[in-house]
Amino acid sequence: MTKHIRNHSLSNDEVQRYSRQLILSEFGVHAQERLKDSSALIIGCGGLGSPAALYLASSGLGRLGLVDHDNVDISNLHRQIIHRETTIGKTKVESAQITCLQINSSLKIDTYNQLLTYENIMPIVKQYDVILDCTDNVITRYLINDACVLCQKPLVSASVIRLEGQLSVWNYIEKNGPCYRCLYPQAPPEETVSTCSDVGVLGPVCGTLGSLQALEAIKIVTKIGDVLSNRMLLVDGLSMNFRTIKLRNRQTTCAVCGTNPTIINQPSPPPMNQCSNDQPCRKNLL
Amino acid sequence: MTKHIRNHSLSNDEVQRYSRQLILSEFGVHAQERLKDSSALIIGCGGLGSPAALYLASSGLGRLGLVDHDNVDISNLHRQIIHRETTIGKTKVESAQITCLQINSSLKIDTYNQLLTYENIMPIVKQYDVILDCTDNVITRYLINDACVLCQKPLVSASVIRLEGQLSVWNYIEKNGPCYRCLYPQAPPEETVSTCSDVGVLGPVCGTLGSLQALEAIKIVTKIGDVLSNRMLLVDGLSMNFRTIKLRNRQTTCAVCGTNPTIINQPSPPPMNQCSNDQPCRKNLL
Amino acid sequence: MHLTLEFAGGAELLFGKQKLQTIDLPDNNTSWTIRTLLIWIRENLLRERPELFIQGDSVRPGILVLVNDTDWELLDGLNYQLKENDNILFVSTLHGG
Amino acid sequence: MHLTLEFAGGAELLFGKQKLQTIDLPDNNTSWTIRTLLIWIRENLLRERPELFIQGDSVRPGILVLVNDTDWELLDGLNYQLKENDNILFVSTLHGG
Ligand SMILES: [Zn+2]
Ligand SMILES: [Zn+2]
Repeated sequence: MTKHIRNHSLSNDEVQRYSRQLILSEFGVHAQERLKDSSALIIGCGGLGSPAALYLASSGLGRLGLVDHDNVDISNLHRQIIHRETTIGKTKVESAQITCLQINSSLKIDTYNQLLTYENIMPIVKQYDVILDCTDNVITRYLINDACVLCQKPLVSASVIRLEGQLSVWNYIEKNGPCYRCLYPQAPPEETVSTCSDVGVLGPVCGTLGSLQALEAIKIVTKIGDVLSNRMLLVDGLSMNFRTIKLRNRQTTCAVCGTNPTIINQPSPPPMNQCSNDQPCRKNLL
Repeated sequence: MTKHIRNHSLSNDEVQRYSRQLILSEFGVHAQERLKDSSALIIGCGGLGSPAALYLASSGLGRLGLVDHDNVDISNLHRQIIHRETTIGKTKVESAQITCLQINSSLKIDTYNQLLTYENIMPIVKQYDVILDCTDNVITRYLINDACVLCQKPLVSASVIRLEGQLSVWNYIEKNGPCYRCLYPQAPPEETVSTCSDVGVLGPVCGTLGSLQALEAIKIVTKIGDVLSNRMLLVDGLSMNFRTIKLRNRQTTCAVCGTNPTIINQPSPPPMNQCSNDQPCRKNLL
Repeated sequence: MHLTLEFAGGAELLFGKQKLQTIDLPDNNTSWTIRTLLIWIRENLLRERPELFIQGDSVRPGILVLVNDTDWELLDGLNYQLKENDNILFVSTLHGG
Repeated sequence: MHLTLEFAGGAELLFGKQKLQTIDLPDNNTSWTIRTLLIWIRENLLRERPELFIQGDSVRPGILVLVNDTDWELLDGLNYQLKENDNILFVSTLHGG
């Protein structure tokens, strides 16, 4: 098999470890090498970040960045399968790093135990080939989106709540794909936004979406398959309804990725809505 | 929240750990208690079994059975995220047990480091409320199916190869659902059957399907949502095509679950096909 | 005109938790558009807090409108002329992780 | 008659790896059924090893036939009369894990 392919950069250990990917006709040595030369940044080491990190760590990715400013809490363990009882109280990035290295001790991991801000995000995002949004609030999602557009990085974004999930790849230039703001130029009214802490979420739904995020990230960096850009996958775990919807392209009017962007040097908060009680909502949700 | 509900059997620790499920309106205390009183058997601790076990272990399930006769190998680690470099050479069931207990040290786990046979399978299957088929060969799938029908257990079955996956719940009596033999009364010709060792598989596809298996198992034992019976989910990770097909009901002519079954006391090998070279194929694939 | 309306991502909570309903709009001389459909929905279906679904003559930010699984932006948006048996999905964006 | 044929689960390997093709069956006096479609597929599309797709007048064990995403067993099976624009999916069962 790989013995017949000269000049590949995989060690014998790697050939053994990744053999089930190397023999995959859609994948093979070249995709494995591209993966080894690639890096991914996972923002959020929680419900979505856990499976995403586990699958990227085990896949042969060259370098993995992990961002989270939180510590492991017992209420995480019902779904955040990368953490352990023994890591309760540790930072999530350290906890996630431990598990990833147990699967793949030669994986290069960068950890960022910090809150991402309008000032610090771009120097971090710049260092990776693909970004995964595994966060849990509106403002951060706009922040990450803007940074990815400004740094020209594809953004694999998923979200989950209750037993539902959504997945899309933003800013996929190869397909003239939309960014998050192309679809949502304005933030939703605060009252319409639910969090997993408010209304709950079931673990396996996170597993499904997070695994798919890892899959999309791998497809992006190895250039195989049909990336989920200009499309969104809607998952309803209660009814087992899976639906793919067709999305608009990159919007020329978009504030960050359009032809006359107003967001140019660094990310910006999204236009906020009036709350339904007519008070402006400018909470710092970071 | 749960303080307002008297007479529930959850400890304070459990209330904290499972809070995101307890507040979920589709779930709540009663579903959590049903889960705590339930048991699931995962047959196969590999690509599918890894995420399935991790999510069932973390969910609050009362008792988890793990079956596998294999040891951890380095070629497993690209996708079998429950195993570790340090467990290479250990039995898979022991390796999986270690990780599950790290997430949930109070989970009751039974391990079966053995090959399932026509003689030993039913006494094992009888002890669990729901069975998950996470195995990798034809003969075992018929074996498990027959045992589940004869023991009246619902069977959450998934399969993966390359970047594709399939998922259905067999023998779901509540919906008069079909069993595996209802769809496939005859085994496929050996030459048409590929294994992950032959043609490969990508990790995150296993993550997606295995997570969905855990989800279906939870729905079955807690009686929430719409179980994927009489339906099959087809997943194509390369194109991101998700498709649900409508399946036939339980077949009156079925050899094991029909009105005049010929398979009555214990599972039976499926009718085998002639190989295309006209030689009978009766390999022992267990 | 017979249509299927679907709600997801939490939007269904404003419609008695019903994720799918079939409706029959009265035939009249002018054709139905998403714009007029929204007015009809507001008057006939919305049980709760209309401002959590509608803003001005459109849907509030964060709700995506799909016609037959296609982003309404690719069609005529509010002016899209509804056709018999169209499926209109209103999905609220999720943010949790 | 215009039809869409789809192949999945490895069945596409017998059809030049094409997962989807649209075909036009010649109109004749008798209607087309799955039975006659299979004969047509055998004669016109199958490039490899027909016995890996067809057995007798049906598909070989392990291949599931869907018409418009519905199990052919719920329809008329081999005798199902094809209609214009029907989607026929042939999916090979997977066994790996
Ligand atoms: Zn944009
Ligand atoms: Zn049966």
